[in-house]
Amino acid sequence: MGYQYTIWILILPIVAFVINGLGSGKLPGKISGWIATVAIGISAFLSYKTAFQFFGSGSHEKIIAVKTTWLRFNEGLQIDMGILLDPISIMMLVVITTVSLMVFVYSQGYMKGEKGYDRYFAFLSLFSFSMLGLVVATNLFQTYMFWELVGVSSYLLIGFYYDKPAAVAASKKAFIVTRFADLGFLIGILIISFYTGTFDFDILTRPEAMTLPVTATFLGLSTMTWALLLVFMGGAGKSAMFPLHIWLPDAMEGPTPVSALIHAATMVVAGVYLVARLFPTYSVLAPDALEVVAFIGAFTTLFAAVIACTQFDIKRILAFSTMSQIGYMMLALGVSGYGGEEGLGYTASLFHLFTHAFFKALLFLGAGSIIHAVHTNDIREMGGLRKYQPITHILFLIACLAIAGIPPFAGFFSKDEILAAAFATHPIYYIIGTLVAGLTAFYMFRLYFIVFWGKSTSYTHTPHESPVIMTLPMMILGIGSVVAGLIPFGSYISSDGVPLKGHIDWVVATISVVLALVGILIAFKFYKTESAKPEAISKSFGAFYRSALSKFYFDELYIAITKGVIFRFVSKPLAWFDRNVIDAFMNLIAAITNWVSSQIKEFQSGQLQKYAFIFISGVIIILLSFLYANQ
Amino acid sequence: MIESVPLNQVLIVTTLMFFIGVYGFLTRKNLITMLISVELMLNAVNLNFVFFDRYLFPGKLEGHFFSLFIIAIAAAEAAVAIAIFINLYRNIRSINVEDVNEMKN
Amino acid sequence: MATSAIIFYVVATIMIVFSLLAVTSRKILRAAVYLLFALAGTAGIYFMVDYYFLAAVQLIVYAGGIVVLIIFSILLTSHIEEKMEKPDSLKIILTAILGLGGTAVSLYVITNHLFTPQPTTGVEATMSTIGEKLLGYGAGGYVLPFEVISILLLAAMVGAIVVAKRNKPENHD
Amino acid sequence: MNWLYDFNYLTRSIHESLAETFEPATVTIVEMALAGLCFMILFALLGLVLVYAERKVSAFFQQRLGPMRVGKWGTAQTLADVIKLLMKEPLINKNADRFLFNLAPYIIMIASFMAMASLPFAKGLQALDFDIGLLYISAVSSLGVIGILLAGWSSDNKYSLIGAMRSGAQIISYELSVGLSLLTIVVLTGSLQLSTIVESQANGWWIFKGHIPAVVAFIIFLIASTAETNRGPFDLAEAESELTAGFHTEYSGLKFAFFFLAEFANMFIVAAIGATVFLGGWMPFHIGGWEGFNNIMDYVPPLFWFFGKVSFLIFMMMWFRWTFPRLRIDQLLTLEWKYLLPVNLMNIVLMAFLSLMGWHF
Repeated sequence: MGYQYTIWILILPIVAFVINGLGSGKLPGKISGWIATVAIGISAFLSYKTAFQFFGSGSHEKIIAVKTTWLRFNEGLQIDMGILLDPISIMMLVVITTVSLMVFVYSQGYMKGEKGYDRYFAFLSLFSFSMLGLVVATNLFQTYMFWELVGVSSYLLIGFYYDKPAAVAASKKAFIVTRFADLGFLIGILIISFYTGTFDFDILTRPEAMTLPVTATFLGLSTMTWALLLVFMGGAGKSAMFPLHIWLPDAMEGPTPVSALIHAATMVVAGVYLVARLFPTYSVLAPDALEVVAFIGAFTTLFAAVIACTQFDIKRILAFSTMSQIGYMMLALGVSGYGGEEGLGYTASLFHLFTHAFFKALLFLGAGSIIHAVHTNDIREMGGLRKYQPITHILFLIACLAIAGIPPFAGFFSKDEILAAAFATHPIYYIIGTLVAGLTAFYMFRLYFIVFWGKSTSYTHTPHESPVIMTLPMMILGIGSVVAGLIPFGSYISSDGVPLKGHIDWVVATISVVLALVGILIAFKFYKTESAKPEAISKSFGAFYRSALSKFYFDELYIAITKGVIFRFVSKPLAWFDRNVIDAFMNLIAAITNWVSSQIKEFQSGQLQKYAFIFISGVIIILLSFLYANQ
Repeated sequence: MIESVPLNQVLIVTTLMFFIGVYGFLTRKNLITMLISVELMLNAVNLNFVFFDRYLFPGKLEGHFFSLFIIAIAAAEAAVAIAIFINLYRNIRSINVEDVNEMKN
Repeated sequence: MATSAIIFYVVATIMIVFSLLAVTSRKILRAAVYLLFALAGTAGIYFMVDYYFLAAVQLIVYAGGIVVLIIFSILLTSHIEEKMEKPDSLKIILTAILGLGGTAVSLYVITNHLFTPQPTTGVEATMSTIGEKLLGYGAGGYVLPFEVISILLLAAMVGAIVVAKRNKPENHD
Repeated sequence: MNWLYDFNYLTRSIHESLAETFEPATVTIVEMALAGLCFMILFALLGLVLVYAERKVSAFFQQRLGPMRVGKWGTAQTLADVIKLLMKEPLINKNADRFLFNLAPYIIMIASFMAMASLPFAKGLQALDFDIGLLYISAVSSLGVIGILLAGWSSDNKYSLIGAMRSGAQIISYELSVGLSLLTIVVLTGSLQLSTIVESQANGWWIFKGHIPAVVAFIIFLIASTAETNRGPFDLAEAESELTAGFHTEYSGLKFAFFFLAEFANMFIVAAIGATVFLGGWMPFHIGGWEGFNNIMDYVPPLFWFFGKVSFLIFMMMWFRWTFPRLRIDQLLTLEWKYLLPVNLMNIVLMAFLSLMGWHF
């Protein structure tokens, strides 16, 4: 049995997008939500079917399910459109469609009665389509195109409340930052295709391709290293890696389900997916680039975790947590080798991606549920919500335990593998990773205790539990957060396609779990009930605390650089040049044209007879010249 | 007539007629007289078609039908042209070609 | 000289003279009448080359249709006492030079070219052949231009009515 | 006596006797001159007879005697009128365009002449008989309107101009109906040639053979041709109470006589066309199966049949004139464009269908 039906996984969401987009404002009631949900539901079903069929067959070879030529440059170089099925793309299909389906269902409750309901589901469908297209891309160029589509849908959804200036600014910020990163990606693609003559992942990642005669060097590094670094830059932009992370916290201006889908579970892991997709190439051709990946991942995970400890906006805490977790994944990819036990990091990274999608989506949906109830994002104005929202409370607790890495929840298994991989290669990274595990547990439970326990704040109206349509997806994700870790992930996904025997490194696990428990304990002490201790401790950190609270002033730094340096020293001279040299040149041309036309405008007198006179004279002259030529 | 008058001579007639039409078209200022000149030119062309058809390709009738269709089109053209002239006269009280410059400036 | 040749020369002279008068007469209705004579002369020539149908069409459409239209428009737009001003002499001279030059070139070509008739066996221009050819859709049939021209005529008719129709003053009551 | 039934004998003998003495070119010219002379005589006779007939018919309808003084029963009255017209001073307005003023009556006359040239008076008695006969007649008769327009314009008289415009609009409009009603019969004959049309009625006239559509076409033809000749009740172009005498107000003397003559000639022409197309031309009246009756009818010469039918139609038109009140211009145009033309188009389609199915006799 073939895999041709997988094309429907992509077609259904785009059909939903077209219907909802064209019918925006005209569709009756909540039909647009159902159209989108049913479409993505069928996509999800087909994804599961694909997964069962693929993994059930036992072979982990790449399969091109669908392929058409889209652009043909010459005999060698052409751009295809198609669907590539291999373990990681199928894993991504499952993750994306599952989380999407949950978010779509949840959104029907969350967005009820909002203005632009149709538009919202149109954009969500577009996003699902783009993301699915991205993961099944058969070549770099298709990836790039869907990559941009994903960026566009993200932009549209962040700016969904376009009458809110903050949302507009955030959407622009996200778009500009990721575009900047994508420029690197595009250059990387061009370099790779120039040297290898292909865009195809199939060729690029084949072990034989590792002997591609790529000998050119640039600034001491091989061009392939540069190219892959540039590709990673694109990935870092999408995945909000330091220093291109600044857009993600602001992106929380979008509707919360959007944050859950795009900025937690799917789009932001596209960078990880991209590196994983090209992992054999990275590993063999550019180990240096992998070093960079590992370093950036490690730095980001620590950096984001520190900031997360200080924030008060519930969604921003989760956003920084996301950055931190993606940093984990990058770190794992960076320390991984190719093949066999060496490839543990690769498996771990994708495993974490898998589990993270569940509990982070759950966290965001929980946050959405909370915000839905209390109408604020600030955790200082929340407290004691466990009484009002028992279901959300339980599910949020599960997600927190999962992300903190407490067995037997999902996060424990994947995090343990990452730490084990880091431990085996780079001890420094291992120490950072373990530290971050503790920090993660701390800030997540800080959030948890403040929101659900803490002081009981007086609300203007009593918070209530969310409707079933919102809690049901959360429950399903909750189940996923519990059991996802039990999947024998290594036997399905490994760097070289040979099943990897997963086992738990007890030393590493014990240390990280102990640290996590310590973090939880501290959070419990500080925030279970209202106390002055956090205040005092933050005081004692002084400048460090304040800078962490301000996200280490990165936004300000960027503004300073763009305004102070780029605008003043680059843009202004360029503008001057444009106005006074290029425009002057144009004006000169215009003036010449003007002058010439004023000289010859007599020919266009509007006098019919003059025209006819000239016309007939011309005919006679042509006739004469023919006669002369035929003599 | 075909036997007694050579083609060259009949073509001289049509040539003269055509260029008389050209002369009229270029010198006349009244739009109706310009239309008259155009009709003269069309007529000369029709004659040419008929003569070539009759002298050089007897029995083919191609020039005949060309002339027929030209006459039909000339009728359409004249009808529309005169409708325009009358409307023009109603609006600017003149059908002088040099007065038709309302759209200019 | 054959009778038909004499008749042709007479008709040709009449046509040329009246053409010249049509473009030089300063009384506009006379110009139209001279045009009528030139066109009637053309119809005569069509009779002489045995294209009776074409001659009749020429009379109906040109003489009976277009010239009547032109006369009507003259009746509507000019007055009997009006006399067209003489165009300025520079214009006349320039245009005459152009016309004479064009005539000279064309006559040079006509007189120096050896026309060779194609010996073809064909059909007579009788009513029935013309009718069959006009509505024939096989080889040598003209049904497509025929239909296209019928559409064109319809369009011209509608267009002429729309253009010349006086806009009714709108009643605002 | 054969020549009374087939004029081919007569024309052939004239041609042969001429060919014995002259060259071919001269023969042609002489024959043309002879034919022209015949037509001129016919024209003059027509004028004389028809003017007299009109007066007598009008008198008949008005229950009076009409001209009785000059000649027996006033038969020489028209002749006296001609002499009077010839003696009159030809007046021309000061500002009139002399050339066009003088030209106009000739154009009308020429048009009538040209139309008359192709009428089949009897077997073999037809000056021009080519295969576009009917088309030719409608072509040349459409030239007459130019003369009317020129006359109205060049007289420098408001009444003349208005009369000419009315007349022009009327003639152009009704020409359509005349042409279409004739085409209705052409659908049956399959030919435009007048002699063929006449021959096709040897076993019955089209008005009898062509079912109801032919009768409808005949009625439309009668109405439209009456209007086309500017005769009452469609004579509003020369409505004396409004426009004095219409386009020929300013004409006097011989040129007025030309207009007068041309009007009667045109009446004769349309009557002749109607007789030829609908009533079998010079064909005698036959009734199927009545051999004896048919033989008697065959003894009547074709010339008599033709002029008899024409006279009948002319009488009809005079009858109209003196019976119906005059129409207004808007009624006139409404009648043509809203009633006659649509009915005519439907009728022609119906006739084409009949002809296609072979349902005519």
